[in-house]
Amino acid sequence: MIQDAANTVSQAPDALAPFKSEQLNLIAGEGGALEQLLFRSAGQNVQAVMTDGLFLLIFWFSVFFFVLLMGLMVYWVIRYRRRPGVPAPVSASHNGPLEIFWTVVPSSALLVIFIAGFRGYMSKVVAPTDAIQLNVTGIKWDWNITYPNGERSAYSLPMGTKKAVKIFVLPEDTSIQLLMQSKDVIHAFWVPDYRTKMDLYPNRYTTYTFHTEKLRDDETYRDHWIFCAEYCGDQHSEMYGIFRVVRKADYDKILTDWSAGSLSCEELGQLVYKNNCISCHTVDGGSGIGPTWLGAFGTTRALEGGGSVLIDENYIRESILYPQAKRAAGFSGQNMTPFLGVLSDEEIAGVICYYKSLGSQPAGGGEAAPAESGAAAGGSSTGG
Amino acid sequence: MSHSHAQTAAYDEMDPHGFQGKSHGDHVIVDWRILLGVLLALLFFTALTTTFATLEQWVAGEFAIHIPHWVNVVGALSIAVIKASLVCMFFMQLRYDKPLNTMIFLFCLLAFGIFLGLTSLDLGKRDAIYGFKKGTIKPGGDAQSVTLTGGKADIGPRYETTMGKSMVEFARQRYIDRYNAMGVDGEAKWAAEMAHHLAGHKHGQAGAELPDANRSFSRVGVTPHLYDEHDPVAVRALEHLRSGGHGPAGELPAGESSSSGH
Amino acid sequence: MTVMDRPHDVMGHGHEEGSFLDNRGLGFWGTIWDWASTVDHKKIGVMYLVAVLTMFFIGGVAGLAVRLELFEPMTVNAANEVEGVLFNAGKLVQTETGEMVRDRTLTAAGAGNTYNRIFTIHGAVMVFMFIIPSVPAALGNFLLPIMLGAKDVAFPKLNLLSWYIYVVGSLFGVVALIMGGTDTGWTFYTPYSIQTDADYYRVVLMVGAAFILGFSSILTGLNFIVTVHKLRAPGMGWFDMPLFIWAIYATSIIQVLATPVIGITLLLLIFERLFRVGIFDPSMGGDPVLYQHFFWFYSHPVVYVMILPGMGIISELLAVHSRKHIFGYRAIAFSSLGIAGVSFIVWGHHMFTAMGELASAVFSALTFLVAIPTAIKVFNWIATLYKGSIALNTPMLYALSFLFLFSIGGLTGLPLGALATDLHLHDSYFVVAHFHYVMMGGTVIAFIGGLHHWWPKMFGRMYNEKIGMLGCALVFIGFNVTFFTQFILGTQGMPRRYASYVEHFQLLHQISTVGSWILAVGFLVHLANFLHSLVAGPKAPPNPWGGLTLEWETESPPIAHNFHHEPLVKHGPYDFESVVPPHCSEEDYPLPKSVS
Amino acid sequence: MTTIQTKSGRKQARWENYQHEAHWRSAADEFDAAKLGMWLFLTTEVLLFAGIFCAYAMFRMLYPEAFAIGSGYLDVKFGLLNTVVLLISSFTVAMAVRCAQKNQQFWLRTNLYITLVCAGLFLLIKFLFEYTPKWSGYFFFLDPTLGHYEKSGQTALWGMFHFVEGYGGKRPGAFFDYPFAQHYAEPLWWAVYYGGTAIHALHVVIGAGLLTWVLVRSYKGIYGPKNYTMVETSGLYWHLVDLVWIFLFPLLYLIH
Repeated sequence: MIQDAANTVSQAPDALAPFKSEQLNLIAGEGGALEQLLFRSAGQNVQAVMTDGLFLLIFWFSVFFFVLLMGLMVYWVIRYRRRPGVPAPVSASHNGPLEIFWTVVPSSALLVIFIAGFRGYMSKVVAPTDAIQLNVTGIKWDWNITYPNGERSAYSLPMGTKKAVKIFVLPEDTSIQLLMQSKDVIHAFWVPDYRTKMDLYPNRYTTYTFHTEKLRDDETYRDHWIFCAEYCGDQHSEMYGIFRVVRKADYDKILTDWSAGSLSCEELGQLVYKNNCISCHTVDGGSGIGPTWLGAFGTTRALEGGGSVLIDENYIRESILYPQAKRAAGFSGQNMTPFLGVLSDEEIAGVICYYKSLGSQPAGGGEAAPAESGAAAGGSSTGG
Repeated sequence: MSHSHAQTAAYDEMDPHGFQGKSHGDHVIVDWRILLGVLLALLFFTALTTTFATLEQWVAGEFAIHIPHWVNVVGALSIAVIKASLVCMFFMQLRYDKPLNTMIFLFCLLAFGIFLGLTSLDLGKRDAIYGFKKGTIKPGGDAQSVTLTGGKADIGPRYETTMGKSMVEFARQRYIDRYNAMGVDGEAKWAAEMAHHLAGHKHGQAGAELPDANRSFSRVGVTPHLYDEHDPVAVRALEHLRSGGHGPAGELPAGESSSSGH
Repeated sequence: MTVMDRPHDVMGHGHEEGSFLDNRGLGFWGTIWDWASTVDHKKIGVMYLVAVLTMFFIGGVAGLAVRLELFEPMTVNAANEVEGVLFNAGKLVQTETGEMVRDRTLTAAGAGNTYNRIFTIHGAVMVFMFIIPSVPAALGNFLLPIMLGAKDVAFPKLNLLSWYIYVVGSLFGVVALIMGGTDTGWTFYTPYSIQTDADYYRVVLMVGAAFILGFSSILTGLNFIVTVHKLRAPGMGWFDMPLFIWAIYATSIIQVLATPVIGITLLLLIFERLFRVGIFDPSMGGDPVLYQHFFWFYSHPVVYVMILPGMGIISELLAVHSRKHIFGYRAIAFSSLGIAGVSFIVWGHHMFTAMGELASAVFSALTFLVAIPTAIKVFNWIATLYKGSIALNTPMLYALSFLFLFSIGGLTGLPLGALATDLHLHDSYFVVAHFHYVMMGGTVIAFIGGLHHWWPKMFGRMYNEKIGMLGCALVFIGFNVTFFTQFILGTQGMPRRYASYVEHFQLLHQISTVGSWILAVGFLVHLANFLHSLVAGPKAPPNPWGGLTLEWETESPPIAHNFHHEPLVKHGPYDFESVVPPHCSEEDYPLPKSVS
Repeated sequence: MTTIQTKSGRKQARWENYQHEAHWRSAADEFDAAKLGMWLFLTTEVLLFAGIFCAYAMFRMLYPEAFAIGSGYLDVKFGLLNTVVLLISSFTVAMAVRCAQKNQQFWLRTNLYITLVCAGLFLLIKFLFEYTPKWSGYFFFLDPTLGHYEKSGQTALWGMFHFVEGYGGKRPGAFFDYPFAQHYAEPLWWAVYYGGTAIHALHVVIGAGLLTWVLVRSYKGIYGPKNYTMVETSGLYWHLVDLVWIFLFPLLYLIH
């Protein structure tokens, strides 16, 4: 069962209210000036510390060589600048031992970098046996995470005009293993604060691991951004998520709370809408990537390639599970992600309740509205 | 890489590459008997490799002997390499040609080898740490079937969804539906035909009993804890796995997908 | 350069000829036809130059647009407006009621759709249509035969054909752009590139463009290899070749060996797009990572197709303008071949987040091998400056900029090759900054520097040195402001290909965008300078820089057959200590006392 | 046509009067360069096919059963026949080069004709006996394997093609429509099969085109001991087509 703070005002005075806060507690300003500049904050967990250490090692190694080379370059350019009538002094055209020296010595440093990199990598891909396994699913353009107890919920906070950014809670000081798959195209799950990312594929599972940090005494939670790092289309840049690290006791309470809560059919549908559908479908009659839901139920929809269909429960269910089966006219460029295996039957039923609740009378232009609103954009040539 | 550089010892200013030293006669005219001999050898090796492969399959099937699959692969490919070398050396005259051309060709084969080797290092060893990284989640998943006719609005083929089925199942379903529409029991018709096929009265030529050689490569399955219980396809695949999913390739699990067990 | 006079009739040289730019009294259309049907490598080189600079302009405008969007991400509505104007917002379709409305293919709810198309244009145009052919096809075509002392490349007609293929390929790309662009990114990763846009012809056109351009690249490379093998002037052994030739030679090897793989990859992708054959489509059992292997097997070596010719140019520029024998000639020559060789075994470092652990480890280890020949080159270049006679003019300033920027580009490759750090930095702005430092700070800077260096030779006119140096300074400053900030953005966690971002990245993005404006002004200054030079520049002497390679032997611009007499090479390309440059006096170019 | 009048009045075959292009130092140089260029081009062709071979290898590794079953659908007879046809054509091309070198104009043309016939035969076998039945289920009436199947009675093209129910539909990817497939990756096998053989067939067509051009020009007496560059380089291309088939044949038909 799914419960969401933003939608359920009916809850009694809530011990868990702080964790639904829209106030992000992003970590910043830890560590030295260089670390703050480079990473906004020094690494807080073991993976980040290993990565930062290696990065700074490479950084100072690079700075050394760069300053050396550029220093020599600038000095020689000034020292040996051309003077009319003065020839360049004779010098050796090559020097075997010197060339071997500057080949071998930096190369051995590369070996060190490789080994350190490999060690850090292993800490990110091999999980300890006691790691909590979270199932991560990437769909265009959102993250879903299923917890070990079967809950897949998230708190969310509104962001920008439309998106609700999901908040996934994690216990502090715990190893987490992410088991990831995509439902459509390639995504990549990046948590910059933990310095890890891995691609998600639609045909197989990928995985990585990290260990969450310990909270400071004065914090109740700490937030980390999740970004999609593999280009996945239109709203790739809005495919956010937030990891909210809480104390272990709070984590257990929140998970229990999720499984205990209950929502009406319609509320559930609205929540599913906010978490999955809002990227493409509006509920206010406005234009979107897909048709608006407002007032659509019970109407007849023109289909791509001719024909039409009555929008009823069966059609909605079919369109969620197999969106390409009957495509609305005027949306030929968009392939909706099939939600087969993403939403449970209960959730689909919720969506249908919510869809129905949005009324059956077209508010604006009826079912043809999306196609018309596209005409607002100018130009006259054809696209195909 | 320089054939001409090697000649700098006897450097001639007027003819730095030593062209004048060579006449047109430098290019070998290959004796026709050699060419014919090579052709006969090639035909012989072709016969050999075909016989070998057929015989191997027959022996494995007839006597139920497990022949490791590499025998088949190595046999066929090594004969192919011999044939290719013959063509290169005599028909393409690399044997009589400047070594540079041979080197170029070998470099190209090296690049090919690197390409193949390092790609298979990834795709073949995804399961180096976790076995489940190799499995396939939802084979054939939301494939789109193409219909060649129809589609007046757009030029080109139109796609219809396979409703979560793989292409293979979708094709089977279309067959069944076609017969159902004709008033015949499609399922029964399909089952009968399939049995007919597998019994050797085949329309295609897949044997009823594929030799063990075909199955000597065992796949790493998907570990159960990965399945998210909301995924019906995954759940079915899991059940299939638990019921001994490494069954013969000829059996499709009932339901939507043949999944990852193979 | 010393040339032994030889009887005219030996090679058919020697009759009086004018500059290759003379139109010989042909009228306007005659001149056009003369150029369109020419097999003269110099004219083809100039035509390539015009074509790639046009593409650089298109790609550059797209790049500026990308930066502009990131200065202050557009609102959704504004993005839709822009999209309507730029991309015509899809085709007209007929509704059931019979009225024509605009298909909503391109009207998106996010700002991303416009942005995605623009960065795809930027990437695809810059990579396939500008950088890959820039140095080899434009400067290489012009210079390679002259530097070798040949009359033309080995297969002149093939050379013209490859130019036409290039133009056709580029037109495909431009048509795709006019029809609305594609939003796949220049890498065309599956399954996104299979699924996006129901109107799939655009993607097919763009992929087809890259496919066709590949043939142009292959034919040019093939031509150059044969030319180097068979058409070196008498007396020119392998180690008497200018290092630019070595670099082009190594480049050509990569082009010939790697490009066919992208050919088959893109062909399969086109099949995939049109017919859904399934090889790269996971829903059919295909494997998207296989596509990435196919793609990077070409696209990593092609990174060296981009940078190696730039390195060749820098070797020439540093030697000539510091009047010094290049330090460690053989080391530089062999490191070019070494880079070409190693380039084929490191492609996996583009896919550390996609591959299995074993392959990742192996590829990471192999990746560091690239650093070795690259470092050797940089050390040798710096050592060349030692005890030189260094003239600070525009080409030399560009060469020094190259050393500065390429060093940063190279060194920032280290954390991307190391596995642990790459898992953080992969697909972030750090990568963007890194490859811009290498591709732009390396290749483009070398290209512009080389253009200044050989401009007098190509067109017979000098450019204004002061304006050139001003332009160089603007480009250098603008470049660093634009891209150094992106390193920090990357380490801080800014993913690439984002149309918008979370708040705390905005300051750095804005600095970067301002830098891009400075950069654009710098390039415009150069453009103006070059145009002015063409119209009113003073006539260039045959050897303005005191170079020793064969192109300075002939006139500026060269005559139609390059040389009056077939040159006979008597000294190395960098013997500045013992040879007075051709067409130069010893007063201007004094030799060290110990020799003269 | 095949001769030209020299100043001295002696008739001379065109090849005798061959002049190399101006930027070469000698005809020998030009010949070497052409051959070198062709070999470089052949490497690109090999690496083009490398993509197909690599896809084959990877998917065979991932789906061994599908590829075993898929290979079983192919008829070794036709593969064998095509191999023999191509080998013979390769031999005749090598002979054609030899004839050009020895100025045996008649045999040069004869060998080229045989090669072209073989090329046509190869394509015919491929399209009539392999592609068409597998794609659509229609068998050519001369197909020796037609007797094994029950004809449905449906025919096409004036009775030249007979339809067999449940045989066709063996197509790549989204076109797949074969109801009796046993493994979900079979469409992928067909993608590799059609991809590999179709691109190879395209090369057969290109090679045949080159050889036709050589044949036409040979009637003008252009080729002879002093000038057989085109014969040799086109021949090299044709051998490459053969070379690729030498590997495609066992990979597709024999390895199971």
